[in-house]
Amino acid sequence: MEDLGIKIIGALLTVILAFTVGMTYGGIVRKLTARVQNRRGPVIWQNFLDLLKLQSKKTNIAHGFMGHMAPVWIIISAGTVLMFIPILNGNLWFPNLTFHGDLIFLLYMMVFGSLGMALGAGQTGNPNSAIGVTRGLSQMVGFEIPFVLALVALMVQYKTTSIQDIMDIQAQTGTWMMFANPFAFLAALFASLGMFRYSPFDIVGAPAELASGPVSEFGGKYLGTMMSGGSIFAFIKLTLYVDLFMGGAGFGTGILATIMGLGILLLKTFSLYMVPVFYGWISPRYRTEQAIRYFWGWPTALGVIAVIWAIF
Amino acid sequence: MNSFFLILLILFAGAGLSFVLGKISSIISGTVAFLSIAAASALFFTQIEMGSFIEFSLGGIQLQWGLNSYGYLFGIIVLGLGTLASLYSISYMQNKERTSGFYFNFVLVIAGMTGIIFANDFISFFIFWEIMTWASYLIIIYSGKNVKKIGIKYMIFSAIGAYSMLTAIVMIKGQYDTFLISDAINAGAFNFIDNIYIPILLLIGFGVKAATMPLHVWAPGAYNNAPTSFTVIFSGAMSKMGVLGMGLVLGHMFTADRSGSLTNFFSGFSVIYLQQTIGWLGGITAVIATLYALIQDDAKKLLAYSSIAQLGYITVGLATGTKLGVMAALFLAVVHGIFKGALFMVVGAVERQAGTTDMTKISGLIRKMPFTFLTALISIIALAGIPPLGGFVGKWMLYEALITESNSYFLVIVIFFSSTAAFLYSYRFLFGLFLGQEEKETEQVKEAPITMIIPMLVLAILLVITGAFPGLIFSPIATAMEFIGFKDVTWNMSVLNNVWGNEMNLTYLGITIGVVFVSIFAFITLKGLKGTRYVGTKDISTSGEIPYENENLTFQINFFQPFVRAAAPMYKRSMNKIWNELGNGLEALFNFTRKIYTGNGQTYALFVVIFLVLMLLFKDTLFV
Amino acid sequence: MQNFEQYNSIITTGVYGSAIALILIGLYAVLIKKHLIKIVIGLSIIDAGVHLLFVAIGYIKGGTAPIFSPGNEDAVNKMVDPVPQALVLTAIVIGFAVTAVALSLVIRLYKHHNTARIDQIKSLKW
Amino acid sequence: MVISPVHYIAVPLLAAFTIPLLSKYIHKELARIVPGIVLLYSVFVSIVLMMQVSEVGVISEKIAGWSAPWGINLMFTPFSGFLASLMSVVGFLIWLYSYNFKKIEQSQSQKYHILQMMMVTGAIGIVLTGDIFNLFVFMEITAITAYSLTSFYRERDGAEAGFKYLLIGSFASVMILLAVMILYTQLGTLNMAEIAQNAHLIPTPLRATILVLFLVGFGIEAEMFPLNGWAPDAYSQSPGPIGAAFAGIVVKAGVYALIRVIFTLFDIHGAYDFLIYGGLITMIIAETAAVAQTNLKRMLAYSSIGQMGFVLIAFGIGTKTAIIGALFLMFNHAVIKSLLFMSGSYLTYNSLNKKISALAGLGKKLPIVSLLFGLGAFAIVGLPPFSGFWSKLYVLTAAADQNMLLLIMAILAVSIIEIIYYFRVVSTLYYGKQEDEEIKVQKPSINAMVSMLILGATIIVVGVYPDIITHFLNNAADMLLDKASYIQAVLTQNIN
Repeated sequence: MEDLGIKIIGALLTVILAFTVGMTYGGIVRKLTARVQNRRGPVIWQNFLDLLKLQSKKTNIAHGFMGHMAPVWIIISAGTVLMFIPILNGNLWFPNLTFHGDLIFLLYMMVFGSLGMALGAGQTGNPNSAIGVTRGLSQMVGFEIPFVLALVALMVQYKTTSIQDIMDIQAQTGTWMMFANPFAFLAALFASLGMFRYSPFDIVGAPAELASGPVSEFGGKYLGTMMSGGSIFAFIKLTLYVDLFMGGAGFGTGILATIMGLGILLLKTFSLYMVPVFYGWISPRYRTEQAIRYFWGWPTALGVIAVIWAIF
Repeated sequence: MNSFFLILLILFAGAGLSFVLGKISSIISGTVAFLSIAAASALFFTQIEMGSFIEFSLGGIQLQWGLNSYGYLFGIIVLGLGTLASLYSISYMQNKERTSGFYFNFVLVIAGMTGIIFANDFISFFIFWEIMTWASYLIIIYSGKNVKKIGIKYMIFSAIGAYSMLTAIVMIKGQYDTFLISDAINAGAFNFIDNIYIPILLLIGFGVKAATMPLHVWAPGAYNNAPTSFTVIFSGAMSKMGVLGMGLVLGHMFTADRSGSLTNFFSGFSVIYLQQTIGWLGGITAVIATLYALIQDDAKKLLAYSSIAQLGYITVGLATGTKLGVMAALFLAVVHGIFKGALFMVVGAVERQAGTTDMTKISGLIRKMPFTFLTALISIIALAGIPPLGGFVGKWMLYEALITESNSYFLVIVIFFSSTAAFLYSYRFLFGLFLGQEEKETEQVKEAPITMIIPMLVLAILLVITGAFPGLIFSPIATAMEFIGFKDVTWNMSVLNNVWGNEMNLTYLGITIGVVFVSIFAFITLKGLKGTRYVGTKDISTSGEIPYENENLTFQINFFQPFVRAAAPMYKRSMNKIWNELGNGLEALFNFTRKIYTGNGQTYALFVVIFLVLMLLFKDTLFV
Repeated sequence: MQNFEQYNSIITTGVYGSAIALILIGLYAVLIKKHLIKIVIGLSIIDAGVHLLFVAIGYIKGGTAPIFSPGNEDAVNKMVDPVPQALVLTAIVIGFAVTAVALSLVIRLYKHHNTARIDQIKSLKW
Repeated sequence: MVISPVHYIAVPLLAAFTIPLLSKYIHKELARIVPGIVLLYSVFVSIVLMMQVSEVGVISEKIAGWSAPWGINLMFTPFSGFLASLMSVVGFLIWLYSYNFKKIEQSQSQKYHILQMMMVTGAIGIVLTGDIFNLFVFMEITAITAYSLTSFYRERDGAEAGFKYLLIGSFASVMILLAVMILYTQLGTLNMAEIAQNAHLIPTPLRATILVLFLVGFGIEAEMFPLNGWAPDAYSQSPGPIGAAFAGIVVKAGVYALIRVIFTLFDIHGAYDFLIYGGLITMIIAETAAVAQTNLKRMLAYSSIGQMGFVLIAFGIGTKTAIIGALFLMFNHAVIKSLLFMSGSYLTYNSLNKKISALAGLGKKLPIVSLLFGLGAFAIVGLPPFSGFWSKLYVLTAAADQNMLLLIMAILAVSIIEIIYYFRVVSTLYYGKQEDEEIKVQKPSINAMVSMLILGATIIVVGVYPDIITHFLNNAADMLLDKASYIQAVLTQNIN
């Protein structure tokens, strides 16, 4: 029974870790972006401050049922997905509910949150939110294709749909997927550009404009909750990539091993995270249809090659 | 009296009775229809034991009615959905005209489908199939609008399907000298080696009802044109009759033992070829229907296209021919029956209360029709295949089957693309009807009457339950698959195993999500409630400034314009055009041939003489 | 006796030939002529030809009328076959009736269309 | 007195001569009532005889004591008896329908009813007679009455249709006469049984010639393409019930004669294939021509030509199942097409012109008639659970036994065309937009309604429970197939 207790503590640990790392990464990126744009920029822990401010605000107006739902769903899907992501390979303190076929489960479960946000944004009645949502959904259809091609390549190559299995295979063969099937990795990398919604694919959130994008009607606790959910998602995506393509992390259950594993995990994730950020720095914004065409161009071709590579 | 006869008798009598009583009042005939269907389903679920059958002879043909596990699975859909839909349509059809005919045909369709489920021989199968078809035709043109285009198109395609089926049936009779389905199967009528035509003809016949490419063109118009309370049955249950047939044929085809045949390799190859063809047809159907669904402005039409897309998934699942795939297909069939029924009921409720289903005219109904919205929300989550509801389980098994058990990898991409694009129209549906700005026109809209709410909520609850306990459906499916040739099907494959040692099926997941859900929802709401006021949809901060009066804040038209721009090449060609051109060409040809009958009597006489002379010339070759 | 034979053969061939000729003439009238009356005439000519042919078949060389009379019982095997004649009588009656109906129709057609050319009476076609 | 097949012929002939006197000296109404009574009597006769024939097998009646092959004899076999009964029933229903048909004024109605009675009589005579020349005579009786009935209405183009019919019909008579003549020269007999017995003695080319003459002659009556130019006009211009009579009675007689010649007289192989191909071409041409029709009755006419083609195909397949199917088809066609013509003539009569488009919205004004028309339409395209389905099923099954896949495909493709135009009419009836609301509809009289309802009930009952007639069909098919027993039944009767 105390075994179950450990699991629960581990789950909480996982949530905390994901939350912290996600928020911190966000702060770091803000800082770096500012430096690149020759600004001074906020402090790295700025996101925490923002969250604190938002959560301490008193909510005056509510937009009704779906308005409440939106952050709830984001948190739910973030938490649930987190439960299925192997953080550290075979570490007792970071268990996960991985099961046969959880990869597909994750793909669909991640949508849960964004759908909730979309519905919440919809109910506010702000046309800009709805427009943002449609852009976001369309763009999602865009980058899902290379992403799924990449995943299918992996799944086909090893006839499994379980993240754990793929990690184990990498551990056994000793070669990371990004070398075993480079095309798949590239396709997934391109997809990640859209997934993180940095420029040139940031028309969805449109951070530059005031009061546009899905979240434009949300404030206070709602926005705070969404923000934390979003940062957890960032961590999730990064970890997923690392698990799938970079062999994951983790050596064992010991304290030292845990710390080392975390270190490696952070290293890998951060280096991966920098790719979309860098790309964003050097590229202007796409319109939505341009973005979709972009994703259906070379990335998809790479994905197809990857699948063929996987078959033979 | 035998309960098979009794059930059908009740249904037919109910049809006739509701037709007669319809002259008095629409409510009465609706009630009669509902009662008859309810009584029939009560008998069906209580009185008939599995495997029992009766035999009798009609017109010198040996007929056999019975109930097997496979039919039982579809009986659940047909009669369950039928009961709810008939209850629903009492209020829906209340103020409409010519309701007597509607209820008559409604009950007839149910009776036809029940008969199809009972039929153990091809003849009664075909008879009930045709009854179902023409009754549904009469309902489709019930509203009287674009009868010519849609009604005739539906009837033509149904006739093509039915007659290819009839050809196959008589061929079976000619080759194996039996009309019994089981005998034909045992004789190997479906295993694609010694006879190619029979399975293909049958598949064409069923593919029409299952709206598979390229025979799907009737479906959108028909689904949209029928009264919504019937579209529930039409899309929810009637399309499943096609699935039933396809499952029967394909299941036996793929599980058939071809080791004995000499042309072993080629037959196996051809089977795989056929399998791939059907699978791709299903996949293309799914993609195209999805693409067309997300450019619709009419909620009902949107759902119509989405039904076709879902049927495409089911076809793909059947075409895999593996246990998991077929199981996924049947599961999707059941769940699709539930959620699509619920969604059409939602549309019907909106149509009745707000007067239209055009999403550019109405929006922001969420506060007016909360229960309807709740149903719509749950059903859409199921449709989009988002965990933890049933739709996901089906899709997940489908992917699992395609990736790990079959060899059609790019089919996975196609399916995935269409199901991702399905999010678009799912959101479009919810947003268009319930969210967004509240229009002035829809201010007086009230929630639908209770008799329409109850069926919707029942279906919604069913969706949640099937999501949490998929085993409830898997156990009948498992037994049903034994009937179509899959031996020892275990449905443990549906249970998700995790590292916590024991098997974790979606139940716990559902419960977990539910708990978290409730807690956080309570947290935010309670924190918010203190001094929180609920504001209307006009009260928004457009760039910080208050929108002035009658500023247009509605966003409904060209909803997915960017996506459509990007995907423009895919909208280029449509099957519909091809069929129309074919039809026009044939009509011109007919117009030409009938010119033979020139009104001149002498020409006719000349024909006679020429014919006589020709016959006399060739008499020795003709009549030896 | 000799020339009687020739006479007979000439008659028979002549009768057959004329019957065939009548039929062909009638056909010509029906198929080529445009006037309704002429077409009707052609029909009855065809009938006449067929009847003539039919009677000619029943004919036996030097045959006598098929009447039993005391005294010459040996005439039985020299009788011409009575059946064709009976049939032809019937057929003639029928042909008469048909012609009558046809003529009445022609009159009505003429009143209705006030033309008697068959190629102009084409209100029913296709 | 004992009921015998002669009553079919004798009673109507007697009545036909007495009716003018009766109507002149006793009461005018008798001219309309007596034919009804006569037809009712023949229905009664056929009921009695059908009961007897199921025990005896063949009821043969020699006229005036001359026994076959010398005399003329009437054969009431299960096959011919079935058709005779069908014709008498349909004939009676048609009389009932047109008893006070609104468009016939008193003076005309006398002729009308007598002619109709005589037409039925002639057709029944064709079916019953055992003598080839007598068959010719009856055919001429039928034809002449048919000409005059076709041109019955003075205001329509009846005369034109009648003249075309007459033109082609007299060709038919000439050819039949020629054929009979050659037969007589060859075999010296006119009795069909004896001809059948000795047909093999005729040298083959001559036999083929005779057959060709017969085929063309009867093919004209049986509406075989390209000999059916008269048919659409005749159907569409004759009074509605007469259209029904053509479909149900006259053409049936023609088909009967054709079948009798092919099956019994000369058992030549190629003839069956000829039937199949001729029937197929007829069916295809007629149905395709029907699609574009704007005139309801003309559409029905083409449809019934197509049905006849279907019947010929069924006979051409020639197996027992096929013949059962063919007879079932004849039955269905008689019943259903009569219903269609009857209800259709009320519909067209109430529409401004005979156009289909003018029927819009009559479903509300004439609910029962429209319902019956729809029933007929559904039945004739062979939708279960109506009687049309079973006949189609039998024929297709027979075709599949001979595995004629292409034939099945063709038949079904044509049926799809049939569905198109029938459903177009039905949907126009119920869902079309009515131009002028204030059109005064003519409700059908009670007797017309009764006869239509009888036909409709027959369609449904037979459709739901076909066993009612299948065993009659069974006996009939057996009888038709075994010609030895027919010959023997005819030729041994002169002993007793």
